[in-house]
Amino acid sequence: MVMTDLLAVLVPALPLAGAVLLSALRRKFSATVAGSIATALIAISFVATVILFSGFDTAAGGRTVRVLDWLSITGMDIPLALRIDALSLTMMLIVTGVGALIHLYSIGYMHDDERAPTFFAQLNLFSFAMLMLVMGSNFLVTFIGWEGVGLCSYLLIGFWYTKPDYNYAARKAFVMNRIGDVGMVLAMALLFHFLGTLEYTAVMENAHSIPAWGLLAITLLLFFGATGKSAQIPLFTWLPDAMAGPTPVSALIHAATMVTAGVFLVVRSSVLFDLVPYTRDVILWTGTATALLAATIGLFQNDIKKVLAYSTVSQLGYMFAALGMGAYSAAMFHVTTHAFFKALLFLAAGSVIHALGGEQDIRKMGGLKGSIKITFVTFFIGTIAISGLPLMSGFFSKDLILAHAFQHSPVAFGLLVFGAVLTTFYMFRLLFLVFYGTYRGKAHAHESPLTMTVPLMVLAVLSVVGGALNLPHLFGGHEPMKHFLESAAAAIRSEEIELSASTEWILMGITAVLVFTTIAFAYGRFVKRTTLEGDEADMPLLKRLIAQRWRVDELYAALFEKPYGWLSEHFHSIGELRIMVPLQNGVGEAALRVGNVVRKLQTGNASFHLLAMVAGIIIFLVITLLSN
Amino acid sequence: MIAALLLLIPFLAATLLVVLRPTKHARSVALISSLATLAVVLMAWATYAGSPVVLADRDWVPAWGLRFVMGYDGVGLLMLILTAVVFPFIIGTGYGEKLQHPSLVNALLLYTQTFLLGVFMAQNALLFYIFYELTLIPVFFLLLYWGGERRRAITIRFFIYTLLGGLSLLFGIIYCMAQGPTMNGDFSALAALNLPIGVQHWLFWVLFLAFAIKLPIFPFHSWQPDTYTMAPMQGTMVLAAVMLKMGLYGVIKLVFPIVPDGVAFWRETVIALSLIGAVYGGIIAFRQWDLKRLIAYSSLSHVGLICAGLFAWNSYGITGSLYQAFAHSILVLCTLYLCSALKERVGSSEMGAMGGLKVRTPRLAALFLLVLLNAVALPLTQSFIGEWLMFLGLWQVHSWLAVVAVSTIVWGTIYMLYAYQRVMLGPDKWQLEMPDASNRDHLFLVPLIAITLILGVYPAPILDLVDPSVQLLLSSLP
Amino acid sequence: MSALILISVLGVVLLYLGFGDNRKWLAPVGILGLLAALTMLLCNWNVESPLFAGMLKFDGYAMAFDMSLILLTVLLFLFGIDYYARMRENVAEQYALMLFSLVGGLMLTSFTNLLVLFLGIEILSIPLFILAGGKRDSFRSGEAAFKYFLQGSFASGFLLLGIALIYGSTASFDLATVQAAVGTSAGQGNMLMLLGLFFTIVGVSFKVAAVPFHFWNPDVYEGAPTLVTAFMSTVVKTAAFAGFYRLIEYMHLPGAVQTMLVVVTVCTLFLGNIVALRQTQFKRLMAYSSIAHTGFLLIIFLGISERTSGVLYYYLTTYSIATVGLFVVLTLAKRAAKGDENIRIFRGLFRSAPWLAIATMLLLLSLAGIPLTAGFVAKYRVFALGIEAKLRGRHGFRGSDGAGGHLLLRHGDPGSLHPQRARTAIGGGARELARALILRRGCGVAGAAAGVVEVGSTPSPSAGSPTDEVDQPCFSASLLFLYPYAK
Amino acid sequence: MLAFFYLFAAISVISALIVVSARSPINSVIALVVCFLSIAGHYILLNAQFLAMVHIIVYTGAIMVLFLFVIMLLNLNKATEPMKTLGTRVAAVLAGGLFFLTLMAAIRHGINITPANEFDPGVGLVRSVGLSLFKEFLLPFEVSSVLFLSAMVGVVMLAKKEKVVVPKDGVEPSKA
Amino acid sequence: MNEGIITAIRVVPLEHYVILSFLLFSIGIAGVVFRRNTIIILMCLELMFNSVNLLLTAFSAYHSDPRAQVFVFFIMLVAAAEVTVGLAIPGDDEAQRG
Repeated sequence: MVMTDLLAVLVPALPLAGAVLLSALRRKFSATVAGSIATALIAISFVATVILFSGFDTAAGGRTVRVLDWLSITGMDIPLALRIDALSLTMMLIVTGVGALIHLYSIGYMHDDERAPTFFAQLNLFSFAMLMLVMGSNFLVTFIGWEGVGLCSYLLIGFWYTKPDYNYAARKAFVMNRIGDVGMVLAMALLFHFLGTLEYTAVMENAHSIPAWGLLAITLLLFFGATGKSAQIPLFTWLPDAMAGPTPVSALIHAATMVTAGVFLVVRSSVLFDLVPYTRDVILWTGTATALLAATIGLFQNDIKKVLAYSTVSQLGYMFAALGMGAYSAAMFHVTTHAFFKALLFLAAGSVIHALGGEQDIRKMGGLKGSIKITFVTFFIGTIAISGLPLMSGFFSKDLILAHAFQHSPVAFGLLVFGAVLTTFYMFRLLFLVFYGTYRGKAHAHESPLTMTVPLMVLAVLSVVGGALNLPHLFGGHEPMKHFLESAAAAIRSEEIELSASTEWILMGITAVLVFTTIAFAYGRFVKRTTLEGDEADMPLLKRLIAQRWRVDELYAALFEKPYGWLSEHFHSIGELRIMVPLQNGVGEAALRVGNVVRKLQTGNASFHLLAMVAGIIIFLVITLLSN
Repeated sequence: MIAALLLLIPFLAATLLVVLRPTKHARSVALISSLATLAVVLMAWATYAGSPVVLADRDWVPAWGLRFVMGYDGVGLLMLILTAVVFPFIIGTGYGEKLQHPSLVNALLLYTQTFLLGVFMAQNALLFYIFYELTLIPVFFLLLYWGGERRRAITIRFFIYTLLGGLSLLFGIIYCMAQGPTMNGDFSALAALNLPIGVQHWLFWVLFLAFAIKLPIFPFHSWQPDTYTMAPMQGTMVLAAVMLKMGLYGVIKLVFPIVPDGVAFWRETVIALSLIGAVYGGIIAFRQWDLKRLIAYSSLSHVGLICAGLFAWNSYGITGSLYQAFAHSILVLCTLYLCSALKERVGSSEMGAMGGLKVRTPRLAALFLLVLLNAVALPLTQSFIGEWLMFLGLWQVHSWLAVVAVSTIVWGTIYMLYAYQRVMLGPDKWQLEMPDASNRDHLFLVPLIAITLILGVYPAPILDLVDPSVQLLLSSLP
Repeated sequence: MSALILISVLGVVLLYLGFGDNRKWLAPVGILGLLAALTMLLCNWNVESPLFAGMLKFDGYAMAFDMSLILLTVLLFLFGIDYYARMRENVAEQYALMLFSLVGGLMLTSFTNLLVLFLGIEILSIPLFILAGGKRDSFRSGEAAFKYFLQGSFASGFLLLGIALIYGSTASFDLATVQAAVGTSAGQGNMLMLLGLFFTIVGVSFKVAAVPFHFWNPDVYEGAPTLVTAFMSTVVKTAAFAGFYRLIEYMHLPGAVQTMLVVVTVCTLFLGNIVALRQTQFKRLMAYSSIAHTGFLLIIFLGISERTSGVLYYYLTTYSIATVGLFVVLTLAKRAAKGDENIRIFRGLFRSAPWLAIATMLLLLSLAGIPLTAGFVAKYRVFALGIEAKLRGRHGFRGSDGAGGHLLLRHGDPGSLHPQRARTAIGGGARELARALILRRGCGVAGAAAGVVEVGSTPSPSAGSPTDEVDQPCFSASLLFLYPYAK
Repeated sequence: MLAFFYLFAAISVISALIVVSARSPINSVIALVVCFLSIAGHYILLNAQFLAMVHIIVYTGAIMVLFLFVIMLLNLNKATEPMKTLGTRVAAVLAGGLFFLTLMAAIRHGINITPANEFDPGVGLVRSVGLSLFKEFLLPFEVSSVLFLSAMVGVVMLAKKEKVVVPKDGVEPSKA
Repeated sequence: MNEGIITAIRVVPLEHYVILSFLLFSIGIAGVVFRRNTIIILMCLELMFNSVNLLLTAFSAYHSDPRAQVFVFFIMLVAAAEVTVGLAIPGDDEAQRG
């Protein structure tokens, strides 16, 4: 047993050691040396995770490894402890696995950047934070990872700090995360207030003792925190801007790991969410709305990474919709498959940008099919996976969600199917505009080095094979992942699809047909005629609105940023200078003014003094007589 | 013995400095004395066994039964540690600053330290008051002769404003002493007074006014920004890092025991006021162009939160606010040191004159970032633990107040990141030639950041120190 | 009693000395005479017998105050040596008049008959009318003297009316019978008695410069020569307060008069402190500060009990020592600044005469009542008395007292310790002058300051009448004071 | 008897008013003399014969003569000196009137003082006043000599012409 | 003759004397404030002193106690001294130099 504890602690410790080492000696290392150290460390922790995973038997449930008793005063005992159970292992596998691939990829990508060691240090720090988030045995340790991840995303988005708008994007991401974290802290405070502990196991056991309003408040606040981290409706505008960071960052943080933290949190506290159906409906409809909104925006974006970013937001919408329906294992399955193909797509896009020397606008690409073959093939596989073509990993995870949707509420099913159509359309638009037709740019494309293409290939394989993880009955599988996760979250047991086999086949048939027709339509529109978007001015109203991202950024700026600046300005000018300061030395001024008035009383001439004296005497005499 | 030692070392060193006036190694003498004090305090901490310690108990004025009592309990010891830890760093900044008569500056600093140690060890209300007033005098001269522009007007206003508060405190103390059988003002005797409810209601404000001005709380804070901006770097450090905590200590030692019903009655109002201060300070800090003024407003915001936590009046709230007080001192030291380092390099503490310094001074930027972690109260830093406990404490008082309190972490993030960006990030605007972080900067900042992180990960030593006395305090209240 | 006679004779002796050109012998003879009077006073220290036909009663109270008055006069004579160094003629008269005025003061501290009270006030004031008019070169001092005379005699008119009415209702001038009569139910109800008390208090509070009657204070303090102002603000004020206290000590004042006293106290404290903030002229500043201190002393009158005479004595002594010290410093600074009396002249004092400046600061702190000085202890004990008397009305002026306290610091202190402006008004002249004077006078002032500080750090119990006040350290301070002067 | 009292009272009040309101100082001095004589009359009515005599000698004899001397010597009489502004004059009258009215209000319920039981007619005579003056009030009598001495010294000092001070140390002649 | 005079005290009630002296005192006050010429002011002061003398004499007769009359004697004494000083003080220089 001691060995597994040691391994468990080793997994997060290695990236942390890497981060400290690399940042301390960043002057000493060259880019590749630093990159290889970082990748090696994350790879070892991946191996450790695999060992843990193999040695883990679902029957025994989870293990809590108590590292340090962190906060222990009377009435409160919150240790720094890690928890190894099915859910955390799954996430650990994704984080370390995909993480290692992305580290490997970024060696090539960041090869000619002189601050590469700092980059790798921050990447490792991110992995540490993500692992703490995932492996935390109580809400507060998760919160350490939660904020740590926010910090690292701030650092990495603003990595090229000399560009002011990159800094703005980084700051925006961090502030939005912090707004989400307010929800988290309040939820944790409420939980502690009711139960006196934040340990997951303890919370899950006596969750029923929390009064109804408490449960409602906690779950809503937790969801609000999750939206901050996973870029759902209210707090999602930071993700597209986060593309300012280097592409591996987008791949690792804004596709595979960090953004799925929200989903992980909801699944981790699924018992709470199970007790409050109202919150689940809220999650369902927010997820669906986000999915549709992001999908529509993705249609007309011209930046390759922006399209993928909105597609991530949309896919997260799907995951939250699944959570809303109570399909926790389906959501986790989609998280896994999404991690594979979305990381693949981002890395491929990175490779395209790398090939074209930093060009990101798809209107200046095209016809790259011939020149960068491996990137094209892997990008193609990623596209068909995300669109959910039959037998691909996307197909299994998305259709599982659609099946649950159909069973849960047909309206949601319809919307989600429409979302799937849109996804297919903008993904194939991207594919055709970048790789088909004639090349519209100036640079000479050359294939990326092996360190970049190997991860692409691995991820491509995973995207294809990913579906096997949770093969449904229809295809002869017995949903291994669902049963594996049941040991971690009891609520997953009640997650069943009672549809008859025939209805499932029909559903799959419908989606497949729709997907193929959109592909054909996209083919006609982009390969035959390569129609490109003109500038927004002369677009029809609806199309311009969508192209300008439903003007959500401008809305937020008008609603929050400008008023906040105005408030701060006026608090200072009016609040401080005109109210507080005069108020404060008013005491002194008042004394001086009164002093002046009384001083005037002190005129020079004698007779006035006498008169004043007599007046004083008379007044005092009256006072004395009256009070007698 | 410890009390005598603690009071004598800085006092003698200061008088030595005043008499001999060594210009060359004035700072080293002061440094040695502050380190010696630190050693004594650490020894006291090592031998502290949880129960209150009485160091000296002699007759001062037998006719009134006034006794000269010195000693400390958990809270007192924490404050002593805070003062002892903070002062070597304050004197250390002296090496950077080029002030006239360095011997006088350091002498005044050491006098302040003596009186501060006196305040934290006094167990008698009148003794507390005398030390409380005495700390003002050296700071008064420090600000008056080494301050920035408009120092005369600002210092005098600050001095009179604080003295006025002190006056109401004196009146309160005398009133309480006159109530008791004998005129002795020991804290225990005053605690056992249980005055009638009606009296406690107005007496609360009489006692609390002095500390409200010192802390400062929202309506009484207007002296703070000007004074902090105008004061010399070391002056602001003393004011912000330690003098402020006197207010906190005073509330715990004087206000809570003497007027418990008054506190119960006024609790919500004070929490509301301090939270207004917290939010108000946070929002104003966002638009400030002078780094030092930004630090002043951020300090106002932090202290607002601390005071709210304190008045939550339950074990989490008070422990949290004390812990946060320690964290805030370290934070203020780091930020002020950074501000002085930047001022040294850029010539003025206006953020407009900075911008894109990361290109020129990456190490300094890294240090600034690490300090920023504590400022923004990220988990695994000291401030997070303090704030988490305070949020819990506030939640038990009033849920909506807790929501406002938690919102302060957002305002904090906004102005700190904005400041970091305006100073460090962005293109290298002014192309100024400047050295990167010297090893003196490292010698100053790295230990402090280490303290923040260590106490963030392993807070037990401080929490075990504070917790028993807080429980004791709470058990004695209704 | 013998002291009274001795001092009057001393006055006459000084007059005769004035004839020859032996001006330099005046002060020493005066001081010796005063010391002789002091010793005579001390030798029959505990003889409690009323010495002379019921008119004067040298009890402990009187003894203590007489000692304080005599010592203060000695202090002023020492100060006078230097002050009158330049003046040619009628120096002897100045000294003599001061002694005669002192005689009036001694009467006031020990009267048991209302007539002696009236005569004491008159003997105290008339020489002052003349001394105030002493500086004949400036028009102001003449005008100030006339103003003082006018209001003085006007007030003694009221005093007489009061005494007459009291006599009317009690058929006797003896203090003891009057005090007893006031206490009895008949006395309370009797309107004449009430009016009598009212007008007497009006008459006496004019001398003490309580509010409605304070108008003469600033102009006279400014107009009169500095030595006379010092004399007025210390000896005269102490004597007046001694008389006032003795008058109403055992009297159970009827409610109406009590309220009148409260109102007077509140107004005095309030006005004294507030107006002082604005003053830039040193002597006027001292005038308003003395009015503020009158306010404080009146607080004692509100809560009279057997212990309060000690507090009154203690407060008056500390106040007087500090004021004398300050006036000495003013003269030094004034002479260096060519006669300019604005408080600006203190700026830069620190640079030219550091010890003098420190002494001044200590004195100022004592006046303001900052801890560790005698002033603080005095104010503290007044406070304690005030609270014990459970007086609600006091919150108001406690605040104003704060302002008052700071006024001195605000004006006096930074001015004198301002290194930057060393080169202004005081300039070169001050340096060599100050150094020359420092040895003879400066340490005198330092002595006073030390006395003040030493007293402050060991607060004395307030129990008992002035007699046991006397043997506590503050007197050793003033003795310490004498030593440096005996150059 | 009562008639005498009212006569003297009327004379003294009217003359007092004349003193205050007279245009030229001479008239007011004469009015004051008349007033003092009427008061002397009152003393006689009250059988205070010693006082009456002393009053006439001291007041009318010494002080009024002194006033006349001052007026004549320094010829203050010639111009009717300018009156104060109307405002102060009205205020002065008001002050005096109010004062009187308040006192009247105070004693409107009469003065309840118990008279001495046995009534000794010889009170005001020289014998009894002299006896008590030199037996009981000896100290004030002696001390008032100090009063007179200081008054005389002071007056001489004030009235003497200033002598120019011979400069000793080069400082320009400064009057004392 | 002297019986006649002695009886005056019994005939003339004390209130009259009090009222008379108050009246004279008020006139004195009005006079002091009313006039600007120092001489007149001094004269009014004398008037005030005299009104008090009158009051005291009345009381002494009423209480048949000689001490009050001695007091009056001293008042006259003091008043004399004051007048001389008052005249000597160079208060109104214009008057003298004029």
